Amino acid sequence: MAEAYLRIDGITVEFPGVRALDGVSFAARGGEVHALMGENGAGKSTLLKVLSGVNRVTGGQLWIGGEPIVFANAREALRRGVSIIYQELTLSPNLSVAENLLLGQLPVKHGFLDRRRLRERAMAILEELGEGDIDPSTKVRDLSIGQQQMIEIGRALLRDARIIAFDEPTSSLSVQEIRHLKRIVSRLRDEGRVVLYVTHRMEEVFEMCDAVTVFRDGRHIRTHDTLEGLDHDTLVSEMVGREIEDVYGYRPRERGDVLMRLEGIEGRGVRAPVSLEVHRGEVLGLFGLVGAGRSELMRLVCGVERASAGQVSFDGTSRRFGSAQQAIRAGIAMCPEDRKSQGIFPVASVSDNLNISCRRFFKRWGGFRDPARETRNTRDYIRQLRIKTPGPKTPIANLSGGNQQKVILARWLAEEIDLFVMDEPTRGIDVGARRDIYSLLYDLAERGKGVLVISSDLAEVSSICDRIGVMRNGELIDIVPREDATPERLLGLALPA
Amino acid sequence: MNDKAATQSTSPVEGRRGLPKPLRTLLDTSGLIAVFILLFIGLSVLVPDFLTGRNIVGLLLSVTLIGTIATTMMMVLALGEVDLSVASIVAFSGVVAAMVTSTSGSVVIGVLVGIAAGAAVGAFNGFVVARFGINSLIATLAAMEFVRGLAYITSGGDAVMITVPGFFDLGSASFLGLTLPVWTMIGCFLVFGVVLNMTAFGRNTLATGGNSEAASLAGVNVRRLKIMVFALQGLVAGIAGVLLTSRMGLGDPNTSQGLELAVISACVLGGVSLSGGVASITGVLVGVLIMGCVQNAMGLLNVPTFYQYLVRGAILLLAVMFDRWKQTRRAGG
Amino acid sequence: MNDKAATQSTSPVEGRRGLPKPLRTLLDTSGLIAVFILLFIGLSVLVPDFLTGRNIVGLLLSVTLIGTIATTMMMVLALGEVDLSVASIVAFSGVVAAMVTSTSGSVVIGVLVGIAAGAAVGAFNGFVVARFGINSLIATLAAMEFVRGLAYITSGGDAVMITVPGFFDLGSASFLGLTLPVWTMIGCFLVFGVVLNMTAFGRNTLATGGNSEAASLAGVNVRRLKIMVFALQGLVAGIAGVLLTSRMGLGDPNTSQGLELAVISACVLGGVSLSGGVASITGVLVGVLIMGCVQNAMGLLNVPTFYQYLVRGAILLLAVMFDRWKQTRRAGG
Amino acid sequence: QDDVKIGFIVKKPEQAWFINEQDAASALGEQKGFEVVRLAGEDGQQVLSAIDNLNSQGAQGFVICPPDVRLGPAIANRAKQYGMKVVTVDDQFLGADGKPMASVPHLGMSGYKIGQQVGETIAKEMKARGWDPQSVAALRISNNELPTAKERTDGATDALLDAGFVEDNIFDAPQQNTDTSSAFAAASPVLSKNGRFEHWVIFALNEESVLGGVRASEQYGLSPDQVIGVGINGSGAAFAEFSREKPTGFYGTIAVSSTMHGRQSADNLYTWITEDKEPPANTETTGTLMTRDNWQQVREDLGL
Ligand SMILES: Nc1ncnc2c1ncn2[C@@H]1O[C@H](COP(=O)(O)OP(=O)(O)OP(=O)(O)O)[C@@H](O)[C@H]1O
Ligand SMILES: Nc1ncnc2c1ncn2[C@@H]1O[C@H](COP(=O)(O)OP(=O)(O)OP(=O)(O)O)[C@@H](O)[C@H]1O
Ligand SMILES: O[C@@H]1[C@@H](O)[C@@H](O)CO[C@H]1O
Ligand SMILES: [Mg+2]
Ligand SMILES: [Mg+2]
Repeated sequence: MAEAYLRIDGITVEFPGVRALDGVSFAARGGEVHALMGENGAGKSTLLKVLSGVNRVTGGQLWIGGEPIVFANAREALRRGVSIIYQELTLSPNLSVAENLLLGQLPVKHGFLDRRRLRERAMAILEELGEGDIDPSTKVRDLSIGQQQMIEIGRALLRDARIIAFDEPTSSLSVQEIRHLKRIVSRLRDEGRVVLYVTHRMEEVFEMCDAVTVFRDGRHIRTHDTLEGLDHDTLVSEMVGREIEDVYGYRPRERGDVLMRLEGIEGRGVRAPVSLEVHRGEVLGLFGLVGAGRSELMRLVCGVERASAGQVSFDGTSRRFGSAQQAIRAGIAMCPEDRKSQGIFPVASVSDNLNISCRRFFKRWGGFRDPARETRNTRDYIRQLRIKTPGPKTPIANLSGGNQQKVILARWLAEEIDLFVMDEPTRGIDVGARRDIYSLLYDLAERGKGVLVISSDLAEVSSICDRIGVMRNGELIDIVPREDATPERLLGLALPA
Repeated sequence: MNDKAATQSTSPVEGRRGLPKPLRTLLDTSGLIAVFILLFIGLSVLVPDFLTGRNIVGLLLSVTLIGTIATTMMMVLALGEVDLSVASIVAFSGVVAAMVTSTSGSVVIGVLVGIAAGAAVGAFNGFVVARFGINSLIATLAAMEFVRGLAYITSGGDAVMITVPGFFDLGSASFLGLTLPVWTMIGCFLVFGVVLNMTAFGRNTLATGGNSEAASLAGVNVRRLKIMVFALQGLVAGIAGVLLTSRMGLGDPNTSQGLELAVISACVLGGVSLSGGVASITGVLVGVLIMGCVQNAMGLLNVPTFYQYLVRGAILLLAVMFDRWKQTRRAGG
Repeated sequence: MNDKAATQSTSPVEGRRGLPKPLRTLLDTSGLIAVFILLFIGLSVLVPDFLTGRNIVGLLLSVTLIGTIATTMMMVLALGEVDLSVASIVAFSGVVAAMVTSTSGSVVIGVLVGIAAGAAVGAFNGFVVARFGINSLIATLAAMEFVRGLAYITSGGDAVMITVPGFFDLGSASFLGLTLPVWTMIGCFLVFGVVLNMTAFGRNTLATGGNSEAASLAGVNVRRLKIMVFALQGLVAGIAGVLLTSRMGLGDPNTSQGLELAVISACVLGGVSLSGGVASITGVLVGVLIMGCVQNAMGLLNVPTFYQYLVRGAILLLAVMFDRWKQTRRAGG
Repeated sequence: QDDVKIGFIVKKPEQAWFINEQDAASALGEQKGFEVVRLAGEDGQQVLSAIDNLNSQGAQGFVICPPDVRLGPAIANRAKQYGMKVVTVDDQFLGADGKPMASVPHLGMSGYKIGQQVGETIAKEMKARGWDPQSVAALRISNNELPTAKERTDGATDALLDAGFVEDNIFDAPQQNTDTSSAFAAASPVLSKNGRFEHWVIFALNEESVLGGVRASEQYGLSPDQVIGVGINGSGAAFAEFSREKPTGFYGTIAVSSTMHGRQSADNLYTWITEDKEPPANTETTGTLMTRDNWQQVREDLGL
C-alpha cells in the first residue's frame, strides 16, 4: 500500500458560534479516489477550504508528502500543488472561457498576454472535458450552469496539481458531462494523484471511489480504506446516525381535479408547443437532460418570462401572469434552480431568506411584519428540514451549501398556495434531509395541492412522482405514469433520438 | 465597492458572555457605536463647552439636513442604488416653495408644492431607473444637473425672497426646546427605522439590494419598489429643502452643493453597503452624529481651516478602520 | 448600482448580416459609439465653427484632464473599486510641483516630485483598501479631504506662482499641432487600452472586479493588484496635475473641485460598470468625447448658463437611454 | 468696424452678481450692435477652454472675472497668442511678481477696500448703539480657501481694529461653502463656545454667509438688537432679509452695482476694439451702504 501523500491530523476549524471541524484526522494516498461524505453542514467543504488555504485552522496540522504545511492563502496552496473545484461557482462572468480557464496563470509573451497560446491551451482542455463545441472566446456568463461547472473543473485540471478535490461536482452536470467527469477522475487516479471527491450521491461513491471517509457534525466518523464489503445502508447510517430504509418513502394517494392546464405553450427555450395538466393531490415530475427546457417552460408559465403562444388555465380560469408576483398571488410559486443567483439573499439572515414571500400571511396592523411569528416559522423549518444553523438570525451565507438550499426550499414550502413548482429541489441535499423533503411534498399533495418537480435525478423522479413528463430539446416528448416509469424508459425518451 | 467583508459583521460571539446582554449586543452590532461613544465621551471631557445644552442643540440643528436625507438615502443604498440628485432637490424644492408662497400668499400651498416638486423628481428618478434599467448613478447625476438647472431657472439665479412671515415660523417653531427641523429629522429616523425593520416593504428593499433577480422571483414587485424608494427619497429631500428655506429665510438655488457626498458617506460610515442589501438605522444615526460631532468640535477648538480637512479625512478613515479591526478580531477569535 | 442589465450587452447578433463587418461590430459593440457619431455629425452640421481645426484642438485640450484621468479610473472601476480622491491629487501634485520647482530651481526635480506625490497618495489608497479591506469609497473620500488639506497647507492656501520659466514649456510644448497635455491623454488611452486588453495585469483586474473571491482563489494576487491599480491612478492624476499647473502657470490648491464625479460619469457613460468587471477603453474615450463635445458646442452656441445644466443632464440621460434601448432591442430581436 | 464679438467670462456663472454683469453687457451689446458671448470659467482649465472657444468663434476680446487672480499671466498669454484684447472686471490679475498686472485694464472694487467699508459700517453702528467694545465679539465667517474672501474679511478686520475693536474678541468660523447653511453650521459652535458675550457683529465674504451667521445667532437666542451683521453685494438674499416684517440682526450690506460693472467693462473693451482706445489701467468703484431703511432706493440707483 502506498504511503499516504496527504495527511489531515486533528484539524479543527471554528466559526463564530460553530465548530465546523472538530479534531478531524485521516489520510489519502496517491492513485486513489477518496470520497468524503456526510450530512449537509458536516464540514466537508470546510475541510477542502483548509486544504486550499482559504480557511484558517484553530488546531491540528496538515501534512503533504510528509511535510507539515500551513497555507496563508489560496495562491500558496496552488503553488504547492493543491487544486480545488469549489461547491459554488467561482468564475468571472464577463471574462472569456479561455481567460477563466487560465486565470491566475495567463500565458505571457514579452510582457503581453499571449492570446494564441491562451486559445490553444483552452481549446485543448475543452476538448478533454468533452466540451469541444464551446468557443473559448465566449463569455462565461453565456454558458449554462453545467458548462460553467465544467470550466471550473478544467481550470483545476490545468493546474496539474498533485492533490485535486471536487466538491459536489455533479450536482449541476448533465448525463453526458457526468460521463466525461468520471473518465477524467479515473485518469487522474491513474496518474497517481490524490483525488478527494465530495458527493451526496451514493451510486457515484460505489462506482468511482476507492476509499470513503464519513463525517458527522464536524467530526470524523470513519474511514473505509476500501469499499469492498461496504454496503449502502451502513454508509447511510454512518452518515446520518440513524437507519433510513427507503429514502423515497413513496405514499400513494388519490388524484384530484385538474389544477392547472397548459395548452400550446411556446416561448424562449421551448421549441414545440407544450400541453400539460397538473392535478390536485398529484406529484408531477418533469425529467430531461440539463438543457432540455424544463426550467424555461415553467418560467414561461409562472410569468417570469413572456410566452409567445399558448394558454394557461389555473383553477378553472384562464390566466396570463406578467410577473412572478402575480403568479404567486394567484397561487403558483416556483422555487428556482440556481440557488446562488436566483435564490439566496446572501447578506440577509436565514429568517429573512425564508420569510420573504410567506410573511404576507402574517402581517399586522395593516402592513407591519410580525417578527415573532417569522422567527417561529423559521424555527419550525429549521427543525423539520434539519437545517444546520446557529440560529434564525445567522446570515445565510454562513451556512453550508446544502443548508442554504434547504432554506430556499422552506421559503416555498411555507407558502399557502395551490401549486408548488420545484426546480431541482434536492440539489446538494443529503440523504436524510431528502427523505424529509419528499415527505413534505407528499404532505402537500395529500392536502390537495399540486406539486411539480423538475429533476435531473432519474432515481428521484421515478421514485417520488405520480406521473413523469419527459422533455428533450425544448419539447415535451411524453408523459409516463409511475407504473411504466422505469429508468430505462425515461432515459430512452430523454436522450437525443 | 466590494464590501463583502462588511457583511460578516453581525454574528453572535462566544466570549463576552459575562457582559450584560444589551451592552454585548451593542458592542457586537457595530464597532462604530463604540467609536461614537468613545468619541463623544472624549469630546465632552476634552473640549470645553462641548457638552452644554446649547451646543448640543446647535449640533443637532447643524446635522438636520444631512441626517434627514440620510434616512432615505439609506433605503436607496439598501436597494443597491444611489441618488446623487438630493442636493439639487433640496435647492429646487426650497426655491419652488419660496416662489409659490410669495406668489400665492399661502404658506400651506407653498410648502406642499415645494415638497411635491421634490417627490416628483424622486419619482422620476425611480421611474427612469426601474423602467429603463438605467444605472442609478448616471440617472441621478443627470437629474442632479437638470434639477439644479431648474432651480436656477425658477429663481433667476438669485436667492428668492419670501414675503409671507408665517413661512419663517416653520423653521423656528419649537417644542421641548427642539425646533421643527430637528423633530423632522428625529421623525425620519423613527419612521425609516420602522420601515426598514418592521415592514415587508423594508425587508423587500434589503432583499432586492441583496439579489434583485432572486427578489423578483420571490414575488417582490421590484420595479414598483424602486420607484417608491426613490420617490420617498425625493419627498424627504423636498421636506428638508423647504425646512432649510424657511430656516434660512431665503430660497437659495446655490445651496447645499456637495451634500450628496456627505450624506452618502454618513451612510457608508454607518455600515450601509454600497452594493446593497445591508443597512441599519442606528448605523446611519451614528454615522451622521460622528460627522456632526467632529465638525462641531473643530469649531469649538478653533482648528484652522486647512487642518480641518486633515482632521475630517483622518477621522473618517480611522473610524472605518477601527470598525474593520473589531470585526476581524471578532471573526478571528 | 445594480447594472447586471448592462452586462447583457455584447452578444453577437443574428441580423444585420448585410452590413460590412467593421460597421456591424461597431454598432454591436456599443450603442454609445453610434450616439457619439450621430452627435458629432449633428454638431458639425448644425453648430457653426464646430468643425474647424482650431475648435477641435481646443475641444481636445479641454478634455485632457478628464480624459487622462478617466483611463486609470476605468482600471479602478474595472477592479470594482472607486477613487474619489483624484481631484485632490491633481491639486496636491500641482502645488507640490510648483513649490519644489520654485525652491529647487529645477523643472525636472519639481515635476518628478510632484508626480511622485500623486503616486504616493494613490499607493496609500490602494494599501488601505487592499490591506485593511476598507470600502474604497470611504477610503478615497477620506483621502480626498486629507489630500486637499495637504494641498492647502503646502501652499498656504494661495496659489503658488512658478518662477522658473522652463516649467511653462511643459504645458505648451507642441508637436504636430497638439500640445503635450493632449499627447499625454492620447498616450494614456493607448497605454491603458493595451494594459486592459493585452496584458495579464489587465485581465486579472477585470477578473477581480467581476468576482474578487474567485480571482483570489484562482491564484491572483488581489492585494498587490489593488495597490498597483490605485498607485497607477495616483501616478496618472499626478501627471495630469503637474501638466495642469504648468499650463496655468500656477499651482492652485483649489483647482478641479468635483472633477471626480465628471471622470466617473464619463467612464460610466462609456459603459464601465460600477460593480466591477466590465470596462472598455473605446467606451471611455467615447464617454469623454461626448461630454466634451456637448460642453464645447454649448459654448459655441452661447447657451445661457442655466440651460447648460438642463442640456448636460438631458444629454447624459438620453445617451444612456439610447444605449439601453439598443441593447434591449438587440436582445429581443 | 462691423461684426464685433466679445466674450464675458465669469468665475461663478450661477451667482446673481455675475448674471447681472453679463446681462448688462448683453444689453449694451444689443444697444450698440455687438455680440456678447457669455462663458463660465470656474477654474483655470475652464477659462483656457473658454478662451479657445472664443477664438474658434472669432471673438476679438473678452472681459473676465478670473477664478484666481494669479492666473493672470497664463490668461494674458493665451489672449496675446490669439491676438485678443483683455480687460478684467471685479478681480484684478496679479503678475508673477505678486503685484497687480498694470498691463491689463481693470475695473472693479478692491476686495480689501470693500471689506474696510464693512468694518467701518459695523464700527459706526456699534457706536450708535452705544456698545462697550469689551462686551462685543466678532463672528468672522471665513473662507480662507478663496483669496477674494480672505481679502474682504481682512479688510473688515483691519477696519474694526482701527476703530478700537478688541483683537481677542474676533472669532473665526470657517465655512466649507459660500452659502447660508454652511455659514450656519460654522457659526453655531463659535456662538456656543463664547456665551459670555452680550453683543455680536458678523461679517463674511457675502450676504448669504452673513445671513447664515445671523440665523445661527437667532437660534442661539440673541435678539436682533444684540447683533450687527453686514454683508457685501446687494443681491436677492439682502432684499429678502430687508423685506421681512421685523428687523433682524442683518443690519445692512455694502451694495455694489454689478450692472454698472458689467456695462462699463464691456463698453471699455468695445471702445478699445473699435476705436483702439485703451481703457484706464484701473477704475476703482466703491460700494454703497444699503440698510433696511434705504434698500429700495439704493437698489434702484444702482440698477440692481
Ligand atoms: N464562513 C462561515 N461562517 C460561519 N459558519 C460557517 C462558514 N462556513 C461554513 N460554516 C459552518 O460550518 C459548518 C460546516 O459547513 P460546510 O460548508 O463545511 O458543510 P458541508 O459538509 O460542505 O455541507 P454541504 O453538504 O451542505 O455542502 C456548517 O455548520 C456551516 O454553517
Ligand atoms: N446562458 C444560456 N445562453 C443561451 N442559451 C441557453 C443558456 N442556458 C441555457 N440555454 C438554453 O436554454 C435551454 C434550456 O436550458 P436549461 O439548462 O435551463 O434547461 P433545463 O431543462 O431547465 O435544465 P435544468 O433545469 O436541468 O438546468 C437549452 O436549449 C439551452 O441550450
Ligand atoms: O466673488 C465675488 C462676487 O461674489 C461678487 O461680490 C463680485 O466679486 C467677486 O469677487
Ligand atoms: Mg459543502
Ligand atoms: Mg434549467
